[in-house]
Amino acid sequence: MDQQQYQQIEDQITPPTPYVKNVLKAFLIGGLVCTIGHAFTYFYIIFFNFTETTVGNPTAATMVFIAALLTGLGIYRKIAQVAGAGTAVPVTGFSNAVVSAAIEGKTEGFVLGVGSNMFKMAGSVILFGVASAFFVALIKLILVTMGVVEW
Amino acid sequence: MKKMVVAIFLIPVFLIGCNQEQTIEVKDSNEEQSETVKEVIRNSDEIYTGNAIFIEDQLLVAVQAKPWLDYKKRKIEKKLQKEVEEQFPDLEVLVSADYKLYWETQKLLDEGDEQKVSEEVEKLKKLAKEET
Amino acid sequence: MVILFKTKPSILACGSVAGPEERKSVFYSYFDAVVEDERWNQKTNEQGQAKMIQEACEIIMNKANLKNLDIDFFLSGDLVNQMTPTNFAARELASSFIGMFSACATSISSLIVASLLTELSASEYAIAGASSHHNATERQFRYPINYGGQKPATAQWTVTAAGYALIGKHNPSLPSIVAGTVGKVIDYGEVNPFHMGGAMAPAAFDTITAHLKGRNQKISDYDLIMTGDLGKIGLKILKAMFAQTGAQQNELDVFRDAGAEFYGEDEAYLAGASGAGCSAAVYYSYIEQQMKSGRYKRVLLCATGALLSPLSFQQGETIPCTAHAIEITME
Amino acid sequence: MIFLDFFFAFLIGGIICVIGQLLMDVGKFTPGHTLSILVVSGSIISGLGWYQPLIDLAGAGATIPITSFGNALTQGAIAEAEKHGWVGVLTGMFEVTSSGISAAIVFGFLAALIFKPKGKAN
Repeated sequence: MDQQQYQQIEDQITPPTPYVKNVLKAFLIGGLVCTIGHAFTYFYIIFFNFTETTVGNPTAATMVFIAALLTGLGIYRKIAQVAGAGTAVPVTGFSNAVVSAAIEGKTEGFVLGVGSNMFKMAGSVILFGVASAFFVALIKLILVTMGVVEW
Repeated sequence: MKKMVVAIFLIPVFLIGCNQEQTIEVKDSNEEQSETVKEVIRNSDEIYTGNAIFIEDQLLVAVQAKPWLDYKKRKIEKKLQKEVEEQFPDLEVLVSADYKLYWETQKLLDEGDEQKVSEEVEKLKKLAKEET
Repeated sequence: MVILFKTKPSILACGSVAGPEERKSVFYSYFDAVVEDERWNQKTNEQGQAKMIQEACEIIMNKANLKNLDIDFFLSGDLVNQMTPTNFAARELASSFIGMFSACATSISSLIVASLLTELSASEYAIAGASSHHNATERQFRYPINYGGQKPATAQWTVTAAGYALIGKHNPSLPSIVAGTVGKVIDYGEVNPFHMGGAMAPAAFDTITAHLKGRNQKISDYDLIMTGDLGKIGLKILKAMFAQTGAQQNELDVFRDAGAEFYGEDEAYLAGASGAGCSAAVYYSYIEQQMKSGRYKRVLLCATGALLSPLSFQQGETIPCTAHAIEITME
Repeated sequence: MIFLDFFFAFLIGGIICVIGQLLMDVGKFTPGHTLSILVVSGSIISGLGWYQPLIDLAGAGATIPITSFGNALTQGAIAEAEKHGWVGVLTGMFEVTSSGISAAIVFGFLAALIFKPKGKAN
């Protein structure tokens, strides 16, 4: 049996990715996570001195905290199995990546384990966030200097 | 689950469909000023509610744009700022579409103590300038 | 490729130990010991795994009435960095030790080597087997335990378990090893690390076919052909491969897979169990006991292993796989 | 009206997650690749000046998804570049902050103090 024949058998038997179901679940749960976040923005605006411009930070921090707690309790992983991108894309997913790696590294101590493991998965997000911010700002500066666009 | 999804999408369509009246409230002793500022706000179709506070030489206008037009609320804010400034060249005007200012001005409408209102308006102006 | 063991070394005793999660296994009642704490009350998962291996070996020695020094060879492996849990367990065991790595096929490759040593009379008592630890292995090969990644239906759950067998001279009243096949490394280009069954099925097919050909046997000569950890989907693929080469339905019924059956129908484990400890714990508990009781007279155990590393996967390599088979009879 | 506000948070947040799911399922990207792509997209959209309107429309629906991380960093860098020119592009990198990251670091550290990973399927 050659590779091509095998590929056929494998494709036939392997259950297909449930695209529609996955997308729907990601939409509903991802939307729900953002709606919960939105409730926190109202909470911080009404009860604290935050405006719509400044409320982003405390909201994100709160969501990160909740996700850290759920990660530690092992609940986040179970929700994520259903939600897929619905829990990976929100900032809670970033928190989950950092916290789960940190907990995992504990047996190697706080410096070699927790410290250096923490960004094992989230590190690429930080790299590409900072690098793309740099290049976008640079391109914008060049375009402004050339007079193509305004600030 | 499908029914729930459909419902979630239908309610907003329904809400957008029935356009409610604008509610604009003003805190001022001067009837003429009140009417003028109401008129200016009413001319902006994008706004569904607003509060205006006159205190000493200050005018604080806090408005809320219709949610589906929120994406351009910074432009709405700027446009209204210009229009209000034209009507009240002697006053120090601040127009904001921020919910925080709308919420706080709502509470100020019934506040009797002038001193307190003045302090609060100062505080809100400072808050509105913060960026992070 | 096929090795015949003329002296028919026997499996004198078996020891299997499993973790707390494995209470849900359908093979649970066959295990010798199950522990409450997944770290075996040790500080780290890796130490826990070493403890688990030691415990399995101690069970064997107790059953056979042997002491540490009676064991001539210890042949074993696991999936964690350079097999440190096994190495540390071997340090405590103090017998001659060869660490073996065929990923999840180590349960059989170690048995083949132990049988060879016995055949050569180089060993009187040899312990062979393998182990895996869920937390230690998942962390090594995939993501941290609490990381929320969505696993597809083809993904498998690494078991926490160890299975070991004591190999010695032929004893007619015990299951005996008559032949073994050392598999080639087969790579059909699968790249998805969450579809091990699909990657390993061709290796199992190749080894089983080679064994049958070398021994001049048919599938129906066996009461049971049990693969290691192909999982539910991998087993279906393997059966489809044999069906395409002309096997009948009653012949296909001879095939079973330890990984596919390990957790029963519980969907939380997706396609089933995996890990070196999965096949080892099932072979060296359930299968041994079933043979002793006379239910099976001739079985072919074929453990499969995916020879990938986190590094090879990240570098975009395909997943090479192997499978080793051993034929056990009961007189 | 407040219901509509929440609806937009749900809608936009949900759509961004759907894009992520499609990248993973159809594009066969790993979660790491998917999130990196989203962050870079957020940064580019921010550079075009379209991210702020999205936040104004959807609130947390736009600030909670990881794309907002790219936006926050880019806005910081652009603001510095506007103030200090060429030097600003570089110093902007040190000025920008994201509460999400600092919070994740702190809570990650605290969680490591408290919790231990447990491998249970259900």
